[in-house]
Amino acid sequence: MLLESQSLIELYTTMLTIRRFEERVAAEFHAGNLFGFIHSYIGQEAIATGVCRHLDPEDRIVSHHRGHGHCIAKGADLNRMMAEIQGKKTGYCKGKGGSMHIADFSIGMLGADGIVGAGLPIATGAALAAQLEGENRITAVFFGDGACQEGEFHEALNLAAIWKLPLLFVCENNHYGVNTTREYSLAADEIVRIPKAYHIPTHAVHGNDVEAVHRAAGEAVAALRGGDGPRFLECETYRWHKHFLSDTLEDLRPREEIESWAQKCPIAAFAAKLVERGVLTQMDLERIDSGVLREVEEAYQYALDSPYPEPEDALEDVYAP
Amino acid sequence: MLLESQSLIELYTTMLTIRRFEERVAAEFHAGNLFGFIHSYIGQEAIATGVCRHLDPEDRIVSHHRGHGHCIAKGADLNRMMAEIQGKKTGYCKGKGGSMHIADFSIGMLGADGIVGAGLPIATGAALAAQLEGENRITAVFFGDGACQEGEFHEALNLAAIWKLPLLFVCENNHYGVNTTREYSLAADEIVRIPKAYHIPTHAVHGNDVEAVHRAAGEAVAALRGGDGPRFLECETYRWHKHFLSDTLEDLRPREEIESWAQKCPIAAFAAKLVERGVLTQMDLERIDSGVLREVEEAYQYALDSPYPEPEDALEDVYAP
Amino acid sequence: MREITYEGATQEAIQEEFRRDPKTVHLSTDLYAELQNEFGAERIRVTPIAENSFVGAAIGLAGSGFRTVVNIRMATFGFVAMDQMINHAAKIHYMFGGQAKFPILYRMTVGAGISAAAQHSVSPYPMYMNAPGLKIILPSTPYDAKGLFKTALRDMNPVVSFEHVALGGMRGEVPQEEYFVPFGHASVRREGSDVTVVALAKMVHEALEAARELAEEDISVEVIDPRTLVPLDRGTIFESVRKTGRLVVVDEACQTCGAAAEIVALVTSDAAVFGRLKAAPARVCGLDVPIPFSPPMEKFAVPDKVKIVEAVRGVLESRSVPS
Amino acid sequence: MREITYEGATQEAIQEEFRRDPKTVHLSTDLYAELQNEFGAERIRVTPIAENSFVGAAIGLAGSGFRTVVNIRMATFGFVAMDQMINHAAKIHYMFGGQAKFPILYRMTVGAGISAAAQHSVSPYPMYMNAPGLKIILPSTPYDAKGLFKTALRDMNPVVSFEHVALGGMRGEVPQEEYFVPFGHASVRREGSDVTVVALAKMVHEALEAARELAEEDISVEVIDPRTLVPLDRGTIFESVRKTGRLVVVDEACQTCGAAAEIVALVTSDAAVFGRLKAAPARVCGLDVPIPFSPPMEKFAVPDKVKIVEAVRGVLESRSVPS
Ligand SMILES: Cc1ncc(C[n+]2csc(CCOP(=O)(O)OP(=O)(O)O)c2C)c(N)n1
Ligand SMILES: Cc1ncc(C[n+]2csc(CCOP(=O)(O)OP(=O)(O)O)c2C)c(N)n1
Ligand SMILES: [Mg+2]
Ligand SMILES: [Mg+2]
Repeated sequence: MLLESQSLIELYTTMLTIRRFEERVAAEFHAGNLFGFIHSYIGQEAIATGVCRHLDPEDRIVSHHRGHGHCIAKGADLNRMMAEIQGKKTGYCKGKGGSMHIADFSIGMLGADGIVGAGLPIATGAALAAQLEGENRITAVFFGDGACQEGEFHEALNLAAIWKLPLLFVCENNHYGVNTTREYSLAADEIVRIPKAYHIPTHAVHGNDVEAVHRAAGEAVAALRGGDGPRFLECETYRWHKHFLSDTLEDLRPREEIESWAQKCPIAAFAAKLVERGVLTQMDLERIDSGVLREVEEAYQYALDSPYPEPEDALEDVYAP
Repeated sequence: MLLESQSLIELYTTMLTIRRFEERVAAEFHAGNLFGFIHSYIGQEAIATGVCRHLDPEDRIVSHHRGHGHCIAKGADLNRMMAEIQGKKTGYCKGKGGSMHIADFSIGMLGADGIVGAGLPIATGAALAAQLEGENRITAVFFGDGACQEGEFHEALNLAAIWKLPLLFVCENNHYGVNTTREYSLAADEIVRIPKAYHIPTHAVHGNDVEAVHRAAGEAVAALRGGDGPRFLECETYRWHKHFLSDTLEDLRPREEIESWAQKCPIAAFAAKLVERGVLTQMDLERIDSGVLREVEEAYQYALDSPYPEPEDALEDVYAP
Repeated sequence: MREITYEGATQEAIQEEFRRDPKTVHLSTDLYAELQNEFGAERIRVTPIAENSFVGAAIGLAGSGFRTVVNIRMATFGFVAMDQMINHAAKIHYMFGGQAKFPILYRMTVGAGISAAAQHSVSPYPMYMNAPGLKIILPSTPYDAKGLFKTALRDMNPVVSFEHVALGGMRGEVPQEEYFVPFGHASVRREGSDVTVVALAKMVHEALEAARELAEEDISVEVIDPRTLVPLDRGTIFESVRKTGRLVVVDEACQTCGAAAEIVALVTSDAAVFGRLKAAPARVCGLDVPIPFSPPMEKFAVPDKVKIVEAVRGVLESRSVPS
Repeated sequence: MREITYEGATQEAIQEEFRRDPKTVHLSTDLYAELQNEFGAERIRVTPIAENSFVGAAIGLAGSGFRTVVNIRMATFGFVAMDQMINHAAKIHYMFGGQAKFPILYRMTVGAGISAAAQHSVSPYPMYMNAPGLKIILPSTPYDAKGLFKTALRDMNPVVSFEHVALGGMRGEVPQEEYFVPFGHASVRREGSDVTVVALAKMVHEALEAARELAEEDISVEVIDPRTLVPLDRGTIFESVRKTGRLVVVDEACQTCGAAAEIVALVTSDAAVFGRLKAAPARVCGLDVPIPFSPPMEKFAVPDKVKIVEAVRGVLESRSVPS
């Protein structure tokens, strides 16, 4: 399936939006203007982008602790994201969630989550809902290689497989859970060995190549909409920042490894391709970039201008009316 | 490896002891003399027997809710078992545990357990202890096909594999968890697909053939003692009784299936073989049986004659001194 | 009025609500044949033995517009699913700023008395009470079981129902007509003037027996059944204690940090009620031990009529020594 | 005396005990480089992210003669391992009739104040208190952290240590010589005669500040730090309340069914102490809400010096109305 220029440009723009958003967040964090636990998605942009491109607003996704990219790719509003990260009342969660718990149920983004592996069972429920609705909706769940070590991973695979749920498992294998390597902590040298044990069809792709992700996800999503049961996509990638933004947390990953992956930037690579293929010119790239930067700036300002919640707001939303 | 007559006779005697013990327990339960939740091991005797035959008292086992057979095969005292099942002070757990929680740490029997799948992580700890002790000890963990649906199963396989623990996984696949079939509830049509995903070597054997179990377990145990890391043994079998002894619980398994498995009695089959091979005569079989029955009778009487705990004994053993 | 069992009453509530609302799903490791016959295998599902995953699946269903009944069965198994229950079900409405609702009914059985030993005889509702975001119901009669279930099945929050194993077979009057028992409304099971006894679940029935026995000695006991623990009807309890001046709280759960501790703390830290107390309140709770298997010990570990009678006598004899 | 951090103090205790006893193992998802350098990768192990399995592995190790320190890190992650913790660690010594011992130290961090939001800011020790079989420690200073760890590492039971995130970097005096802080011995952090304030973990420090502030108004506050919740030193608390006649309990955990409820219930149901109460006791606890992310709300959700001062004034003003 060859993409038209417009689609390619949109893929590029989405990736770049994630990148610029995350860069701004990191800069503000290091300047002391943001707080809490913020897990940067930089380096992994191609995955959320390539997968979510296939999803309609009625399709649902479940994210994890490193969730900003999934939100943006699913179409979330940057203003309300930034406001949430700043702890403002205008944020997606009225300041109750922060970076780790952004959600937008109105666009089928069922939330980021701080517990490794825990999105997986929740996603089986969303996928079961999609199956019962009977309108060919699907659910995608994003999770890291670290999540594959939790029992919930196994249970969700099994549940999806026996019930033939329209659930796309998207494993973002960035080789580490904090500072521990996947090689050390998971005996399945290829993660796809595990879904295969449950007869779930798998695809392993280079997660920094947005076209490859897009292609594999496209096949998987088509199969899912056809009612074929779950699919599993493993995307090899790397995170550029420390596990979370922090001035003190140690990064124990080898320096050369970090640098070698910086050479495999999903965005720079794709930009080069688009220019080479004549889809975009260098000037187009700059125009897109300044548009994205403006959006991010606006979002940051929107958040800045927004009020903090009142202390007593803490008492609301414990129970739904 | 061909077994000498003496060993064959001992295998036979152990199986028969389990059978007669369980028959007595069931009879007394249905006569209203026993209470609580009792899960009968009848039909699965060859598994505990064939595996534990390879274990020394220093080797450890972890059992599950259907644990009487594992206790007996590991060498537990029938008197104290029966006393525990009757809730007597002379029981293994002073009447605190009952049928579902018999243990004898002095012979490396680390306990039966009422939570499906929960013995698996505990067994990884016992196996790690064995590894650290450095004396070629091993640990075996018994669990049902139902336990393979719990996340703890996956976590324990992974832990054992990455740490190369001397742990023998013994899956007693009796095709059901209560009334739900393995086919329905586990997407891995062959259970061994799952350990294989973690590169754990597997053996699938007919679990009602004690010699086959013994042979496969022997190979596995030798590898374990050699420090090769975990092994996985799947034993296909069937339970004869309802999920637990009960006058009300429904048994939804097909009648023909139950009857066809009754034809595959591990004990009758083995007895026939031994007679055929001239290891035992019909008279020997009867002599062994009456010896076993006497032991069981003595155990039951011992338990009957034992006192109940005092009510206040409930206050002891909450904390170790 | 017709009499049905407690278990039958819960089933009836589920049937009625599942008929009304097609976007309802039932999950359990056990087959509920009658429900499945009526509503089909798509909605009445047998799950693998994997509690954390199906407790979590209910959250995803809820976030996608479905209401789910999850029968976890014994409360023991709930501990396997604590991540989804506490880290998620309880918090997810709040941490997402109220943008989505999570209507789920989680069911678990609790209680000792069936020789099921330490793991299978737990009463852990106090732990769940410490996790804001969950509503908690504790029906003690068939009437309440149905009425509270009906309310739970219209509530837009995760509700956890704890049902005592000894009550499942209990028969009682249940109207044919539709009715609801609201949350946060205690039931005064018996009126009295000397001592207030707040009792939970099966202990309601033990307390009523104790009250009858004490009535023969002209001791007038008021028995209150809160019926829901979250929300808790303080008003009815406070009013009763203001009247009687004496409080005994009876609960089978382990005493430390239990619901009884909470009730005593609420009562005593209310200045007005505190001022009316004629004696130190008493707790009659499960001992702080795992439940032992053998009947003499098991019986000793949980409260019963005899212990309640003793405690009521105790608070009547003791006098507050004004300082 | 030399000063070291709270975190450093816990590490020192582990080092000393690991030197003494080679049959000790350390499990955590994180690498503890200093420990691993000294004791080797066989004993200081990095685990996969699979809490239930390594919390359970510690039980198997214990049953095989090893002592394990399990650093679960944030208490949030403890919910993932609740099956092994509650169904097993807490009960296994008891249900096997005491035949084996299970020496394990489980560590978790608790508390709000670092903008970590609902899941990562929990203080669930009350839930664990409801599960007999676990000992529970709550060190509030470097001195106690080391001393309680030393005791925990000789204890033959599962001990759960809850450590407040805000205290890890706190510096304080820790002797060079070996010492132990026994379980079940509260520390009277400040003597006083008007009001007894029992405070837990980080709240000890807030309570001390409140006491200093109130001292300027000639209000004399006694501050008690129980240090261990199971066992709990009732004696010291009772004695203090008998003296002051007034009780305020301060805890960051959610109020309902919390440790504060238990302490209030213990105090008020002791007839002798009850008789000496001059006012209704008060609880100053975390609100019954998940912890919100944004600082204004987060700060509001947990107690602080100001709220303690208010509560102390409250119990001084209110008078028991003798009936
Ligand atoms: C149950 C649980 N255990 C531990 C943690 C702490 N933790 C947060 S993220 C993380 C690593 C997760 O690795 P992975 O799933 O590969 O995602 P990545 O961070 O690499 O994107 C850990 C251990 C947690 N949040 N939840
Ligand atoms: C965590 C948990 N969930 C549910 C149960 C109830 N239960 C007890 S045994 C059992 C079936 C177990 O099946 P399997 O592991 O195959 O063992 P089998 O009974 O067939 O020997 C179930 C569901 C339990 N004890 N623990
Ligand atoms: Mg990773
Ligand atoms: Mg089975």
